[in-house]
Amino acid sequence: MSILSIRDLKVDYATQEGTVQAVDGVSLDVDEGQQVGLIGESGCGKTTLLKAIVQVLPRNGRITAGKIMFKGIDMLQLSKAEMRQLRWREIATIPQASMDSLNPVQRVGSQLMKLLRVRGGYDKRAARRRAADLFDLVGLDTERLMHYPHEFSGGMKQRAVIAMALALEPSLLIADEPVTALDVIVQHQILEVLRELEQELNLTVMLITHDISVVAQVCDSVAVMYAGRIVEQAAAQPFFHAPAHPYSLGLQQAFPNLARPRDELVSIEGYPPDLREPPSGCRFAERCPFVQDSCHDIDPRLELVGDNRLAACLRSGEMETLRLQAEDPALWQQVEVAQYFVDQPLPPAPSPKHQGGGDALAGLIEPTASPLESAEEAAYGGISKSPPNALGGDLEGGRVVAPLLEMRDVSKRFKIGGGLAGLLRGDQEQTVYAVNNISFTLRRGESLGLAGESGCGKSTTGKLLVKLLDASDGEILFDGADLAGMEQDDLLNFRRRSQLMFQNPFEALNPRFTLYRSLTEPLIIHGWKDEEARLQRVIETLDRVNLRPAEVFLDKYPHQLSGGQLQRVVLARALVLHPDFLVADEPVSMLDVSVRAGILNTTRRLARELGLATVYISHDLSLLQYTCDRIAIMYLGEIVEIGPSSEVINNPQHPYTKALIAAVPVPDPTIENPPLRIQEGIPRPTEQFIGCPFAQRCPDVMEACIDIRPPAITDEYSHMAQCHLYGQHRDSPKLKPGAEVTSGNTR
Amino acid sequence: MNRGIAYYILGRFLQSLMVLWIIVTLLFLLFRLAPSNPLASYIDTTFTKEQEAALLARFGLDKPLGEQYIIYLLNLARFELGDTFSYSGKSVLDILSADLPNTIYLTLSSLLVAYAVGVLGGIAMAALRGSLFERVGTTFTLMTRAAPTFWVGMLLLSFFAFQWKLLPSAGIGPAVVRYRWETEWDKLMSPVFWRHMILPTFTLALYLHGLPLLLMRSNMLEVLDQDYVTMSRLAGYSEWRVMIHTAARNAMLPVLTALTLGIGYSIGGNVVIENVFSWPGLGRTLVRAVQQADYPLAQGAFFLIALIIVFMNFIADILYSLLDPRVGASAQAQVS
Amino acid sequence: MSRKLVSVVVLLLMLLVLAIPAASQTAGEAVPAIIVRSVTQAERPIEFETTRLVVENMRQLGLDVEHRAVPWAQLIDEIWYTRTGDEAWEMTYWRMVGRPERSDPDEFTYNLFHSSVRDGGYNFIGYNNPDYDALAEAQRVEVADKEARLDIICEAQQIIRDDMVNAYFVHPLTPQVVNTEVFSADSVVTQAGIGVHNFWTWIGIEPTGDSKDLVTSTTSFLNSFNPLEIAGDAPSRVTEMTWDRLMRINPIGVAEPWAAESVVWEDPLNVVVTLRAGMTWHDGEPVQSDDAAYSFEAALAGTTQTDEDGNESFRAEAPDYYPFARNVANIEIIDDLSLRFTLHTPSAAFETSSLAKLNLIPKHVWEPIIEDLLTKDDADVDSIQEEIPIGSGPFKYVAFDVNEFVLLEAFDDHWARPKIDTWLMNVLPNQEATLGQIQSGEMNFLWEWPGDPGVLQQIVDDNEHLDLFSAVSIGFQYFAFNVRYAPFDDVTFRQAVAHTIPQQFIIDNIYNGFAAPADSFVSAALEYWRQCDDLPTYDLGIDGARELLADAGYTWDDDGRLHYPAE
Amino acid sequence: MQQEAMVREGPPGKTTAQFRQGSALRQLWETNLEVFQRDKMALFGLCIFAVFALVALLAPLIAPNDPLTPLKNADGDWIKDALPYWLAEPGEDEAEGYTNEFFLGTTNIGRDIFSQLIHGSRSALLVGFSAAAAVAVIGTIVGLLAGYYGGWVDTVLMRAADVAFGIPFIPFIIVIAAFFDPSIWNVVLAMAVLLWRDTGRVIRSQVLVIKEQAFVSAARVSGASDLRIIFVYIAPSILPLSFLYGSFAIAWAILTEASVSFLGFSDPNTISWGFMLQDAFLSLALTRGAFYWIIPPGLCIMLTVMAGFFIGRGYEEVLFPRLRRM
Repeated sequence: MSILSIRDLKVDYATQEGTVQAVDGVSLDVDEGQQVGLIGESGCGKTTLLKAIVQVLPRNGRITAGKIMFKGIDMLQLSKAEMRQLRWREIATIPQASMDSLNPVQRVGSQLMKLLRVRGGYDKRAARRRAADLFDLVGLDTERLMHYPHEFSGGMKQRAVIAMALALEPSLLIADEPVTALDVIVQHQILEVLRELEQELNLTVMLITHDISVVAQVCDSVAVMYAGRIVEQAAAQPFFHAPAHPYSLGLQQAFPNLARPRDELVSIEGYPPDLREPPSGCRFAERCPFVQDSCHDIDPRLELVGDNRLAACLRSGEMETLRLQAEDPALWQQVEVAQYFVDQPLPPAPSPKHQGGGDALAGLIEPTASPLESAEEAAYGGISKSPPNALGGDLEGGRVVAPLLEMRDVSKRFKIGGGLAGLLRGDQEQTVYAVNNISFTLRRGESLGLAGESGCGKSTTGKLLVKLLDASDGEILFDGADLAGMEQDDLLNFRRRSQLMFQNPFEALNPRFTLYRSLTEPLIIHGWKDEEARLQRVIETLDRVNLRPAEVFLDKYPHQLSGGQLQRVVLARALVLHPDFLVADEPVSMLDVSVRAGILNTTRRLARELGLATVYISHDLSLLQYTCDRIAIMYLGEIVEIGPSSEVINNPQHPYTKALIAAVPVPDPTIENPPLRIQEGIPRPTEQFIGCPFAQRCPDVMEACIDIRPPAITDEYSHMAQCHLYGQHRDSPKLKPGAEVTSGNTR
Repeated sequence: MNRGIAYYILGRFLQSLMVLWIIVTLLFLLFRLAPSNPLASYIDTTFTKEQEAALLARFGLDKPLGEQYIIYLLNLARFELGDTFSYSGKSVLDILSADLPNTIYLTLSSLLVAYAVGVLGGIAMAALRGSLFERVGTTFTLMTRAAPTFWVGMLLLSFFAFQWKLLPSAGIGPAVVRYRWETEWDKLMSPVFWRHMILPTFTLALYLHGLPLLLMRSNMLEVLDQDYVTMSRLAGYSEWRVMIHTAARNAMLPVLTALTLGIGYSIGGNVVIENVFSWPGLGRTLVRAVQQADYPLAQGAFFLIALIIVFMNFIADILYSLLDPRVGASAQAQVS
Repeated sequence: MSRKLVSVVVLLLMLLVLAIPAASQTAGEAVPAIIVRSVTQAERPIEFETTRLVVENMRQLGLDVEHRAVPWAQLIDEIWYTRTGDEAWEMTYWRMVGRPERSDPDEFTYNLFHSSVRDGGYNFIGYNNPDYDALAEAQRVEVADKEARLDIICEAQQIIRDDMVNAYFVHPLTPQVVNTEVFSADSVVTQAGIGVHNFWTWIGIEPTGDSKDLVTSTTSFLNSFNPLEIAGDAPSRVTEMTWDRLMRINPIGVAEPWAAESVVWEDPLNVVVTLRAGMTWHDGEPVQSDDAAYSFEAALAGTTQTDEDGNESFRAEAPDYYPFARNVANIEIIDDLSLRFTLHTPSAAFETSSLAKLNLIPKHVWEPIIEDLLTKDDADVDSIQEEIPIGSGPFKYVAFDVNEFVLLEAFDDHWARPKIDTWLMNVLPNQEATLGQIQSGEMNFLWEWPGDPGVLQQIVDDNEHLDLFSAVSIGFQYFAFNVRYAPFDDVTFRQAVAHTIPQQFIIDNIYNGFAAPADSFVSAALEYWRQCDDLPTYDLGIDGARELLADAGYTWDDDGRLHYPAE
Repeated sequence: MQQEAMVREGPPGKTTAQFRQGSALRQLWETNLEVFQRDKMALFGLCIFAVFALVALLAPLIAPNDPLTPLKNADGDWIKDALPYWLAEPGEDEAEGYTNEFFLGTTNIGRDIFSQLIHGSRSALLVGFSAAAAVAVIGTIVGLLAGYYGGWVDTVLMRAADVAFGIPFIPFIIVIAAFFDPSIWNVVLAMAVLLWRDTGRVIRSQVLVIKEQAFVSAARVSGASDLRIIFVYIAPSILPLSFLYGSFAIAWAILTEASVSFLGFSDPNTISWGFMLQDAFLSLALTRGAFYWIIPPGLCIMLTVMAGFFIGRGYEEVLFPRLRRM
């Protein structure tokens, strides 16, 4: 029997620009003991739905129609007081950004106890006991009850919030994005906790997320929401194997999947419709590659399309065929062509130029390059003087090529707590070894991925590479010249040749500049005096990153663009000077799933076309596997493993790498993640280790690990790892496609 | 509490000392800029060059500037503020220590009234956001903040004291009563004193209540948007509990800091009101001292006020770090 | 520093600008810019407005005049300490207040104009006239013949008026208010040249009902309670009642024996004083002749110091009273109640300005204090504040809070016990508050009023229970000229300026009639000393002044600027 | 006070802006425009300033009489304490020898109160705007330097701010006013010396936030110089904040000038509203019941100060939509 039953629910927001129908006729049932995952990209109405259920809509929000039955009670008929009684005792909610859901100035324990006493009627002693039990349940040390929220890590806060949600043994738990913004390992562990609790307590859960892999991990049923509607509802397994709606198809294809790497990911181009005036036909029609004329006129209803499966698509009958077609990314790009950009056929991928010449982009599309630019290129495009590096591997059929960039024993230390004030306070000056003795090379046209948990030093490395920071020790050679010594013209030239792409596209552009201004700034700085030439270059670059027609974008401000478009602009700005080298720091982590693939594809394509050396920084190994030739795994400022992508992913040697791989969620409920054998919590890199830095957390730690630094061992594939057990680990856990999800699979 | 906080307090304290030293030095230099002869207030029928020299010596004004500065610092360190020019037989400290309690009473009473009204008003305004009450209330508050206090004080004086004769017009009490107050305690126990305090307190509170009110209101609005407040609502707490226990409690923190800072600044800022109501406090003495060219006294009063302000700023920092565990924790990392 | 620099630059520029027209003129140089000083409006609006008015008129003479208003303390400094040099003051508003001892013309006659007090004393205007000096000295020693002294005083007044060294314009009428519901109006004594706030009123005022408390206030400072210090108007009110004096100035301005039963001059240099029998100090000790002697000895106490150049100088421990005792050469104690003073030189004013001036202080209290002070270089009696001041006057100390209030009560053992029980003076700088309190009855005796007298008149008219008293003051208001330097070294110029002062207009409009026209440093209130020929008047106005200047050879340029006569 | 540094996404709304060269100044102008478009109160404040500015500009034309010269009747005596004509008994004035045409009466020495009020707007606006400009400029520069360069520059400037925070404001002005010649510029000087502290601190924290934003790093990666980053990238973003503090500074300056005048440290030859009140109080206007003399200057001060507050709040609404603070 369904515990929660929503029927034809409609929710409006009154805004100054008009009425937004955020939820438009949603019907959904949640059965007792069921775990329903609600998926959709941002703005599709999933959080509104949640707020409507517990009736905490903002002031301008209003339920205009429909019914919400909870255990047979019509919740919309309840008085405020009755509703309050219902909350938390019956329906507990883990709100979005639950990290901030704890009162910062109260101890976590007292917040929990207050809840138990005020809402649960516990007496003081019982409340204390129950609080301790709850902490136990979610895997938190009971001593932590006395701590303040800021003393908790993100994962611990999340556990505490889950403990609070479970405090009164609710019949229904609604969790809104419970693991977003958490590190992979933490994310994995929180999901594990949820999964265990589901089993132990037979919880009924409604989980809201944009990440289908999360749903794949913890839910047994899925509902996909799009533009205020539910477009598909199904049990988890059939859903992931055979989505019944084009949108679901797209979502599934858009996710990089470690288990099933793809050559090209699908990108669902375009944007959800304006919900102030929703289209009369299918809401997905605009972005659907399988659209037909009737789609624009007929609003498809959510209908039974199979065993316990509901979908809202006019072509649901042909789904078998469509599914096959959908595998082809080109199909999805046609949508893009038709709707948004005049796309040119791709030019044949040029072979990267390795000797001299330098600027590939200039050679390709640079008929109007200014004389100055050409002169510059002539002057600096000389042959690299740096020696070949064994670690660099060889992509060019045995020919050893001079690297564009070389890190030699580079370290970066930060000092904290020093200074006069620190001295006065008696603080010990602490040194943070953010980057510790790392070396690698990068050749023209090559792409390297840096992976690791947050705090591992990968972003610092990125900043060192573009000289936003200066190395404390070691040398960073760019085209043979040490970055440390660069000044004036040398520096300016380096600035022209190296660029950085930022994580948050909403911050990466000056909000007060038009896009033209933002893109032309680098040119002005580098002495392009001719306005026409600048304009020409800007337009060409915009065109390159698929922002077409480029002219339309010139006078736009950043806020007028969507995240995906913005990130393309950021890419354009990075490329406008025709650099040789690009660092992309988490380039898509802030973007909606549907557009991630588009950005990655464009970046990858241009890098390949232009012979750009690229460093990708990401915590997401599946993404790096998709984009990079080589991957380096960083831990506590050190590179613990580096090698060709497929080698690192499929044959990881370092236990840390294995843990990271194990933690990556896979958007397929049938794939069993290998067990994660390490705990969350990266220590602060304030000491230098004699032995292996990972020894503290390593599941296979030996005595030698503490005292003796493991050697860097490199195999014939240029696959290096620093571990005493190199090659001797017990069979590295492989992903097992096709295995059935069994209960309690993590223990 | 923990070691971090202790070090933080010590650090802040040393920092305050440094700030105070700079202020004191500036003060010393500032008063060397004084246009008139420091002995101006000593003139009478006879005055010989010799007596002038003797007086200069008495106030240490004949020594080189550097030496004067050292002596000045040493004296301040011992809280030795010197002799006044214009009050015979009284040291600066005598005068100021008689004034200080009065200033503090007025400051505290007005701040307490202002903050009580302000905090409650702020909560009400936040709760009734967008209503007519809120608009009228905010406008009224803005008006009280925009009106010159002495003007308001004078108008109140004119009605309450002169026209309707409801309240006394000046001072802290008639001398026939005052001379029996042997201790501050006697003063505080006297209803006469409190009656005299009503008008100046009310005038100041009228002006001062704006800050806590607007601060509380905006803090409330901000806090009410926070996730943990939403969480409280989701947890089914009553609206009253959400507003008072969770939101108001958290929104109070900056207001409390503002109150602490306010004590310091009010003591320096009550100058005008003290003059309007002939309130025998630091501010009135300062103005008189400046008018009388009694520089040691003016300097002493200035120093005392600055000392209180720096001290209250220090207290505010500490208080904030104690009240808000986040600040306390980040205190160590917060390299100044 | 930079202010100086800026002013130097500005001055240079001004000089340049001035030099151009000056070069083209055959007449003398333009009269340079003049700064006229006064206190600020906040302190004394009447003085400020008067100055503004006069400055306005002076401008019509073709003068470049700036009105500079500074606080009183600063004004004293600027006038007192910059008498000479480039920064010297030029013209200022000044006032002399009435005090009982000033009932004798000696102080003003000598101190204001004698060339010996030109550099450090009261002759800050720098007047130097040997003829006048002779007169000022003569009136001092003319003890025997009062008529002859009158002639001398008249001549002195004539010279000063003719020379126009000070442009007197008013003797203010001090408006004073008494609550006649509390006190009998008939018992209020008006002292000539002073007003109702005098010793005779304090001891004689009769309460009509049960309330026997006199409550008054002051707008100025109440910063000392010390028999050896002259700290200002308000403290003087207190000391004169707490400490008795051998003689007192009576309501018509003449010194009469008070604590002394008799004062007998044996010759112009010796006077025998006999004390009243049975007087006691407030602490119960008897008042004896050695106390009286010590009162003068204390005023004379001091040390002689020698500086590096071998110059000897005398440092008095009671610098305020030293001048009034200086003439005493010897004091001889005859018995418990009588003593003989021997003077250095005969002095006509000795009774008024010494016997009626010095407070009688108890020797047993002050001797240790003075002894101690004599051992210290850097302290005098100004630094002393007794815990409980002990005097022998009709009122005794109850409480004193610096700049707050003084509370006195009648001394029951005094032979002239006052009719009131307590006497209270509050410090109340706020004039509105003062008015509020006198109306509400919080205060019942208003003796000091620096504000607009018209308002006070209005208050009294509106309130049945208030009576207004007013008396022409011995004090006077005037513009002082620094006669050391041009243009004020020229008598004609000074006279011309005096003509521009609209005396009657000021009396009518600024003083609201509460002032008497002044033409001399001897007030009309001192009737005896004004039995002289009429003094010249200066009322020709602006046109007359211009004529006067033209006659003396002054010219005006095309811009209307006044120029000195050609050489 | 503890103004948390918060950066919001760019100003929302305009989709019609069509500038090829989206200059930062244009954007700034837009922000300003937006303040007054969105916030009616801010617009009202601006109108108040505009009206007073006009009055100040045309003061000699509007004011019927010289503000300082006492008016004289037919006999040559001052027309003292004349009531406003709308309060005067008919015929009374003719008996006194003048025709009453005074909108707000005259002072106790016969100056025209209305003319004083008109002329008072000049010093109010002069003090207000110059002090505001000084505070905003100094605070902005200090904030920019301290925030951008950090290190010892930051330490020195922020210690200086601490010192400025420790110096009592009104007493400082009193001392300054007593030591220099009385002038309305003393207030401006004292405000410039002390009040940059709030502006400086807030702008510093804002700069710290902006400095860390990716677009600034992007500029650096593109090779932009420090000065270019400060003035092209950071300054335009914090200028509205300077305006906010500037608006409040206008209000404080006018209030402070009034207080200092009231205490008697003002230049008596410059008519300001504070001076008028001081004059009125010293002349016992309260006792006279001359409310036509006391009320108008106070109201004018209140109006201009509120105008400053309104505009400041308008900026706050736009800059910190939720943090509406004074």
